[in-house]
Amino acid sequence: MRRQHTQRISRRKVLAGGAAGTSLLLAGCTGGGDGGDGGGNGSDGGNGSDGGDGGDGGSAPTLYFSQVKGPLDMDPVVMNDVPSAQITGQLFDGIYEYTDGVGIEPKIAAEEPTVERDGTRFIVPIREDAEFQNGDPVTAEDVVHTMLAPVEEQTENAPEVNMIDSGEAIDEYTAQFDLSYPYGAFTIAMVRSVVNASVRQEDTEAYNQDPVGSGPFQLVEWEPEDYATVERWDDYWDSDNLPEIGRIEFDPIEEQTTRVTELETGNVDIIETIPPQLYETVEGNQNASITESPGVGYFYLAFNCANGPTSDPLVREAVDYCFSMQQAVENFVEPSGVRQYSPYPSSISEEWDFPVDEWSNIPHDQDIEEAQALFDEAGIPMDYNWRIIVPPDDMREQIGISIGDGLQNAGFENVQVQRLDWGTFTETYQSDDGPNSEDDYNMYTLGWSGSPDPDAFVYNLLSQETDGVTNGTFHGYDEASEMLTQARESADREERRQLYIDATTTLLEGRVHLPAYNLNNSYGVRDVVEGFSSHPISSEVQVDDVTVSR
Amino acid sequence: MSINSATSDDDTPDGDDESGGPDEVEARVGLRYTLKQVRQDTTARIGTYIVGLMTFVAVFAAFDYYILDYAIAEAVLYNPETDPDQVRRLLPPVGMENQFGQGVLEHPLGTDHRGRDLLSRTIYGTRIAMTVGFLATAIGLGGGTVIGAVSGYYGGWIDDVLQRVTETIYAIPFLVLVIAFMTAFGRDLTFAMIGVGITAIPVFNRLIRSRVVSIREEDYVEAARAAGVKDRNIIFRHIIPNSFAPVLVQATLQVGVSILIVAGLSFLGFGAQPPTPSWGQMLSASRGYMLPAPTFSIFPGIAILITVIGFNILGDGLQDALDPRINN
Amino acid sequence: MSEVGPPESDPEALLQVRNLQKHFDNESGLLAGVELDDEFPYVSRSSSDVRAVDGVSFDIKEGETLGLVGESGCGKSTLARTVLRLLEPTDGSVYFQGEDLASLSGEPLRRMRKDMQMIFQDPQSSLDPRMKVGPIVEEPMKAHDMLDEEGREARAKELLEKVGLDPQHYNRYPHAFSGGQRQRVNLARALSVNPDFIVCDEPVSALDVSIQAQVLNTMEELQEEFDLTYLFIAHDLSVIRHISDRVAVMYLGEIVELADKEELFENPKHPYTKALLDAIPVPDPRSGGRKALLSGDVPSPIDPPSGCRFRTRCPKVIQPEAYDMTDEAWRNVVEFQRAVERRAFEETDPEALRDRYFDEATPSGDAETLLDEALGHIERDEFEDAERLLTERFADESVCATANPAYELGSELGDDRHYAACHLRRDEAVASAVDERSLDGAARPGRSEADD
Amino acid sequence: MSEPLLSVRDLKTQFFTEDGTVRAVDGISFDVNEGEIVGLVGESGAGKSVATSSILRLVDSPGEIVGGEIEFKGETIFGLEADDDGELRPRDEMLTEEEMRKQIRGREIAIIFQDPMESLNPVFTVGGQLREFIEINRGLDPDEAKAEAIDMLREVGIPAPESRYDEYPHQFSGGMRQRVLIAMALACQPDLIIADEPTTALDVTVEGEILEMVTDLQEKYGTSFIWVTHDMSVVAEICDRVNVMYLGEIIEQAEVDDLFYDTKHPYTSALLDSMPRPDRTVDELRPIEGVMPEAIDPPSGCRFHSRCPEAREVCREVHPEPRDLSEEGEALHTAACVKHDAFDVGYDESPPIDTQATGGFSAGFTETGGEAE
Amino acid sequence: MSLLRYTLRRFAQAIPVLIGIVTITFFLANQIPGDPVEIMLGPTPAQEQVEAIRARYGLDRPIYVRYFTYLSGVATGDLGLSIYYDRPVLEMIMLRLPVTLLLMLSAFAFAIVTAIPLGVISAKRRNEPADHVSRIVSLIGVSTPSFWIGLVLIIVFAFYLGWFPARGLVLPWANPADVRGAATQLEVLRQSAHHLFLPMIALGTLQMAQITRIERSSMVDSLQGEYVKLARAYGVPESTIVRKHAFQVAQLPVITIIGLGLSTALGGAVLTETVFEIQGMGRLIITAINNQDYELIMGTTLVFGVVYVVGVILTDITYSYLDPRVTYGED
Repeated sequence: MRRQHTQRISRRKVLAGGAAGTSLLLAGCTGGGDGGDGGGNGSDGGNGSDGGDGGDGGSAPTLYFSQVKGPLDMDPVVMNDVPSAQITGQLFDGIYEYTDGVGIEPKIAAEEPTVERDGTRFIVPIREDAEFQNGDPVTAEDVVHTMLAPVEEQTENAPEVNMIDSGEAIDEYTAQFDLSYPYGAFTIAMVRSVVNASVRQEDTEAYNQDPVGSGPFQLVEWEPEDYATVERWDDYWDSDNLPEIGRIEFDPIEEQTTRVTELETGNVDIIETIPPQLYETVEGNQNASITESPGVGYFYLAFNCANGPTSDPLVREAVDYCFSMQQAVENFVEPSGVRQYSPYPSSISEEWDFPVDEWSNIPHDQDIEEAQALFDEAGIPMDYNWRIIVPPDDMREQIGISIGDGLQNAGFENVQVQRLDWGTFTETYQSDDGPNSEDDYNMYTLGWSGSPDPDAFVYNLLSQETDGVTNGTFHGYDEASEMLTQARESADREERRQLYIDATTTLLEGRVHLPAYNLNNSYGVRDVVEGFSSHPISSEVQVDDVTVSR
Repeated sequence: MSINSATSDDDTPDGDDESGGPDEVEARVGLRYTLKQVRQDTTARIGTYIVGLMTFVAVFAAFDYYILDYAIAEAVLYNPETDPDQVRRLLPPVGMENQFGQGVLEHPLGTDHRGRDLLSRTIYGTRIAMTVGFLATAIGLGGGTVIGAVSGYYGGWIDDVLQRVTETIYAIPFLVLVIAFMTAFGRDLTFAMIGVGITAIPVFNRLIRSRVVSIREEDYVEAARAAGVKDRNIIFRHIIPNSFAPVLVQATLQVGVSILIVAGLSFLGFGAQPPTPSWGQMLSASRGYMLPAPTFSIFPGIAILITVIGFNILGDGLQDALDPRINN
Repeated sequence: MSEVGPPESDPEALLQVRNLQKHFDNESGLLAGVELDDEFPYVSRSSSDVRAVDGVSFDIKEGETLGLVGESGCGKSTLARTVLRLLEPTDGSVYFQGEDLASLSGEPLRRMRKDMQMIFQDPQSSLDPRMKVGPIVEEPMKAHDMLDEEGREARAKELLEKVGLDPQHYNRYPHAFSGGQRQRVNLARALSVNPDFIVCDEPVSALDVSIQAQVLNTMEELQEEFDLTYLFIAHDLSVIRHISDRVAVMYLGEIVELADKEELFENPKHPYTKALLDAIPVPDPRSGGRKALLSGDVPSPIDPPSGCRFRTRCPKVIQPEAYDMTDEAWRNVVEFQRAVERRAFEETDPEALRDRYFDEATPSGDAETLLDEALGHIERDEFEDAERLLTERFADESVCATANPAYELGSELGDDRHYAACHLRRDEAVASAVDERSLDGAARPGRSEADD
Repeated sequence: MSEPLLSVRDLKTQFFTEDGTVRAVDGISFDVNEGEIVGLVGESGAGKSVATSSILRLVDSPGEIVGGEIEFKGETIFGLEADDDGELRPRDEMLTEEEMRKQIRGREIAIIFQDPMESLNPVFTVGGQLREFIEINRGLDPDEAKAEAIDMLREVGIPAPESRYDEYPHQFSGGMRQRVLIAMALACQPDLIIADEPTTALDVTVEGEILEMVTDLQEKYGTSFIWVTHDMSVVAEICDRVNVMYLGEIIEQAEVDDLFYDTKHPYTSALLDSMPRPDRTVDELRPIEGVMPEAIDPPSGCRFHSRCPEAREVCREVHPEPRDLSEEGEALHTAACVKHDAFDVGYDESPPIDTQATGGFSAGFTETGGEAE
Repeated sequence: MSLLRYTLRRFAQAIPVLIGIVTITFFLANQIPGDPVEIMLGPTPAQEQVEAIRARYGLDRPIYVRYFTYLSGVATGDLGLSIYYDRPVLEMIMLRLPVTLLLMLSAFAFAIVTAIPLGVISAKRRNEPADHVSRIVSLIGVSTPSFWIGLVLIIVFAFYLGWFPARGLVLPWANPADVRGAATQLEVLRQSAHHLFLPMIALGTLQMAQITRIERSSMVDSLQGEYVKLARAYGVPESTIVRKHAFQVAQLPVITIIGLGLSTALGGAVLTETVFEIQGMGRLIITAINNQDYELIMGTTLVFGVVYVVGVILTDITYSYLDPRVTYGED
């Protein structure tokens, strides 16, 4: 339980899901039950870079935190995955950070940005007391470098900030950014960890190994795709928010059963992501409990709208009739997640007041006869070879299999649900010029997590501009796609809202996607830990209020 | 008891041992002899029963799948119920209870995470395991026989080259080799089978080559050469038939080994892809459910165990039955 | 010397073996011969050929039995297999019916095999346990396309009867037979293609005495009936004496003596033959036991002694010309030298050793000086130096070490010439082929046959 | 004559196999006196080796000594008595297994096996093995035992025994290994050494050396020997008295000279006649017809009757026990053949059996054996 | 020939095999579908970026050039750069190799320590209850998938009983400061043993079973040896015969089996490391494959081969050390 409801300032960092590959990493978070995918992690052995020089956790307790996967990078500029973000969030402070919800509050910035020139210029005042762990003050130069470096260096997360046209430090504590077009969600884009520009530029590669942040923790040692240990920086500039715990050891446990077992045995204090079938096990553990909140994510079935039978909307509707998404989600996702009817997670839908009820009426209930009728009408031969590709993740695979079952029930003989490893999967659905032939895939299941702005979801997944990048539907709803671009470039929230509603309705009715579910960010927490709760953003691990009593 | 014990400890290939009934006029080698010995050896008999049962189950499952009952295959591969509302996931075996409900008679071993009947899937898995085991062994046996026989009989540089190559294949731990092979060519069951078969080639090559080399030195082969019998006839009439027993033993054991390796591969995600119910894949899928529904991972494991035990005891039994020393 | 080939030999002979050599490469494998040394150049290639058969020549006349006798490891079996071209000779020729088998291979060689067959030592392993007796006997006929199927079966049955088996056992497997009977099956198989020549490699040594006699008798009967020529190999001189017409004695890859049976047994000219004959026990408690015994081990065929190969064990090594010792003193020197080589004593005191080895006869002159030197080494516990000194100055100086012996002698019993590879016979020789100083162990021609 | 060192009476050793009971040794009796070399001669399958293992009670399963008495220096190595129920059980004075091991094996009776290649443990040094046996059987401490071992190696003619002490068996030639085995037997200073075909695997020249050595050492130590062999020449050369075995039985027993020059049993004479001679050319060998029948189901009556050139009908029916046939004042000479008058079972009246018909090839088959199926 | 020279020669003989391994892995890795550069840069990289990367990793050159470059690199100890991690392959492997070796060694230690007594007892008490038990145990051992044993062990000993951790490994030589709950090196060792226990059993069971089987049959043979008969005939106590005379000869085939078992065990390590989430070579190769990291795939496969070859040579040397009949001069 949190002792203080309002924590004035906290370090928050989101991994805004803008780039290709995010979905790939997301898969790790959702804890697929397969044994073979993903990278390795797990050993306590070996030696990482020895990052901490100062830092003194003293006798303050250590928190053992089990991630789903190990971190890859420690440089926020290049970092593009959740496990890394969970750790760098402790090492760095953001320009802006999330509250304990999806709200945003300044951290390195002194206050909200000033918006000028029809939403294309953002002026950000910087606090003057912030300091890096090496003693350097945090300046506007650092903030500007933080925002510009991804594009300059063409990092994987560059799309998160590629709307910036130019940026400069007006004075030591004021940064100014000019955008190529009005971008409504720019404040969210500024939820970025501030890097030390001079140190980083001196040796960019070393910075990724041995970063210098301004956050409350210092990196002691880490090994890519493996563990990381951070230690409290007792000289933290924001001493009011100095955490109570002295040290956090992040350790990845990929296998969900093992994770729960380790929580059970007390080898770790907090585990990330409880799969549905293990809820009861964790709940049955007298020494642990679950904290969860709906994530900012979206899982869906996508059709190949360019080739094959599914280019016909009738067929897509028929597929919808074939099976019950509702049932599938209940069976395979709950209680780890909830049914979702639109591309927007509930936190966004609520904040933007989207017509969720209306959208929830679009999907059909299962009706095999209707489906058969529609297939007949579209003239699909019963020996057609359906190919549904799914990533190596149990839930999405099961959604895919449910559809496969539905198609079989509708009378198709050749239905193939193919679980591909990530590399092959992304390669298949991202084919640059649309699927070369219909045989590549008819449908795929995938998920997305992003920043709490509608743009992060629909633009990436449904705009024609992202065809073959993050959008594998190659749909022909040009108008809706155009609306998504307009909404992206507008600074007017009401205008954006209407555009999103219209475009989304068109696309849902055209059944480009069949929205499926959203996952809860769930954590199993042992009772020795107090003050930890789940955050909608999966990469947010907020530990300021956490206490450990052993 | 033959008369001259001076030569009796000479280890002729198929055990011309000292004991043995005088009435027995048939050869102490060959298939008929083997079967007779197996009948007399308890362990070998148990092994035969297990392997026979598993083969029957496998054939039956296959037969059923292709001809008789499409619905069963459907139940194995897809949801048992057309109505998803009635899916009963992770049910325990009949007579037991877990958090998902109580075991029911229709699913004697319970259901998996998608509500599919574990018994049918396990049975279907038998078919995959047996097919893969036999075919992989056949590939290894075929390749190994050709290479081993050629290399052993001709010797010289042919032998050198072939042996260096198989030695190299053997030098890469076979699971690693198969994984690399499958990564290169394909991750499905077919390539798992081929890969495992390839890794078995050196095993048989080694065995057959050493048999050939030793039989080649046998007096009766030399006698045949001295009599002017053609090489080809020597290989086919003397060498290969006389290598029968150890190869049979090795092949039997190798089926079990192949089943184990393929299960391991499937477990790692190399091999049968869902929804194909191979045992390894089932075990892999069950990992996440081991705590709430341990039986899900118990049964495929037991199926593997029993099948491989079957081949192992059959192999041991064959070895005992065909080994003159123990047979005494 | 290189006079090999038929011109000088008996043109009537069925088989003429000329300077036959078979060396085995001791190691196999790609890098097997490469050795790493501790010193530069670190890597060397060693050749460690085993000279199993090293320059053997003899003839076998039609219808006769040539017995070949020697201790185990002397190269008898290798010689048998090389003669039959089952092994490829390293050098030399084997003329059989005018064709040089050594130069044949493949199909022509295979066809030649119709006329020459082999019987093996082990009656058990020489029959394929998977085949019935009938097909075993028929196999050679089949290989040489003799007769049709029925004809072959009839002949097989006939042969089974001939060798003393019941033709009804045509359908039995070898394991149902006893050792002696299996050897009979072997005989039947060998005879099936009507060969002229049969090599018998210790055909009775695996059999009990009572059975041996049965088989030997059968072999003799068959020889008569089918006009066979045998090369009969055995280590048992009794068997050889019984069955052979002429006998060759082999030692360490070479034939040391070859003569008519009676001549050889009654009038042996080579010390090795003598030693061998003396060593045979006689089944008679009144015979007085064995006469003399050979000591020492057979040297390694990888690096055989120079000159006469028997000289390291020979009780009659010839005194080097450089010395002038009494025979007794020379014997003592040899004995002492061998004792040192074998480290047969612990004693280091020169006087004690003198007493022990040179009690009755001490060498004089140069030899004495050398001996003193050697004893001095031993006193200082420098056995190796002593050994080297004695070997170099005494053993290696003997004519036995410096020249390969090869002498033709007149025969006392029988008409044939008598070949003996011993320098003691140089004075009696009617012909010799001694190549002085040809110490490389290469071609030592054997001129074993008289041309009458 | 004083008490014999070893006395074997009616010893029976059988092997219980699936195919039936093999009566490998079927009631043999013989003595060994002090300082004597007693030969045990016979063809393979005669039961010689089983007889010797029985003396040390080292018959491996499924073999078992089922009857008879073995006395050694007054100790009962084997002896049965009937208990109240008529069941046979070991007599009380019969040595226990532990006593056999501690008192008899090695210490009192040592053995030399036939195969010098296999009898030495390949992974231990020759000296180590020798020393161990000396330690066990003579109670010496390791250093003394080693000195003794080296002495013994020198005694049996192994050159440079100090350095060869530390070598392994494979570094020894066959003859040398056999010398080591002999050294082992002698080093334990037993009263009796059983030599089980010790020279069969060796070349004649080596055999000669070894026999000569054994004769010398036997004289020096006065040890008694049981010399098992199939080779009549060896028997002639080394033995004082000889027992001839055929199919599990001793059919003739005599002093060596008597055996060769006053042969009483047709088998013995047939054996001697069938051998080629090295000292003269024999034109015609006279082999024994047929092969030795299976011990699992021996022929009725006299076991040799199926191959005996002198067999008569009576031989088929009467099983002769060995009887002393020696004349007054001569050494003991027993034989088990009814042709001798001492048996008086009507041999002379009995019609001859044509052994050629049953002998020859067909008797060679082992089909007479009854497989229990 | 001395042991040292024998060893050197065995290693020299292994060189062609190692070249063979490099060749096989190189061509297999190049057969892998998919573009590693794409994996690295995402689906829409700039062309010049792609080319830069290709040039950096040498992917722009023809395959045979790359092969010989790789081969010469391997010869000088350079296994290339991991495309995915952008780190030298060798460095990554050296980090993981000790973990796998530790696992392997402990598994074999477990196997040998349990199997030898089992096998000996089994052979000594042939066809008695103890023999039946040991034979059944070893039969089950050779028939059970190691990963399944691992899963069951985790459930029973980690989840339900809580005796052992379910994952990870602590290197015994790790700095106590880096190991949780360990203040001294001794505690590190304890932790290490604690972590090692379950994976060791999972990986070692198959070896244990195989060694038990061979130990049994080898002992049975050895106990029937002539030298055992001789020892009995010389009054050597039965216990000494079993422990010394029969035992030492019987170990020779066992050593051979251990050598052959290395291959199985290395494969098993991949599975065991996956089940227990141990960061060793096995997981590294799976990661490399999933990332289509050519250089890393080749490097790890090669090192697996090297470990096996070295292991086999070591067993050969042990064999030649234990068996005096093996002369160092010949094979």
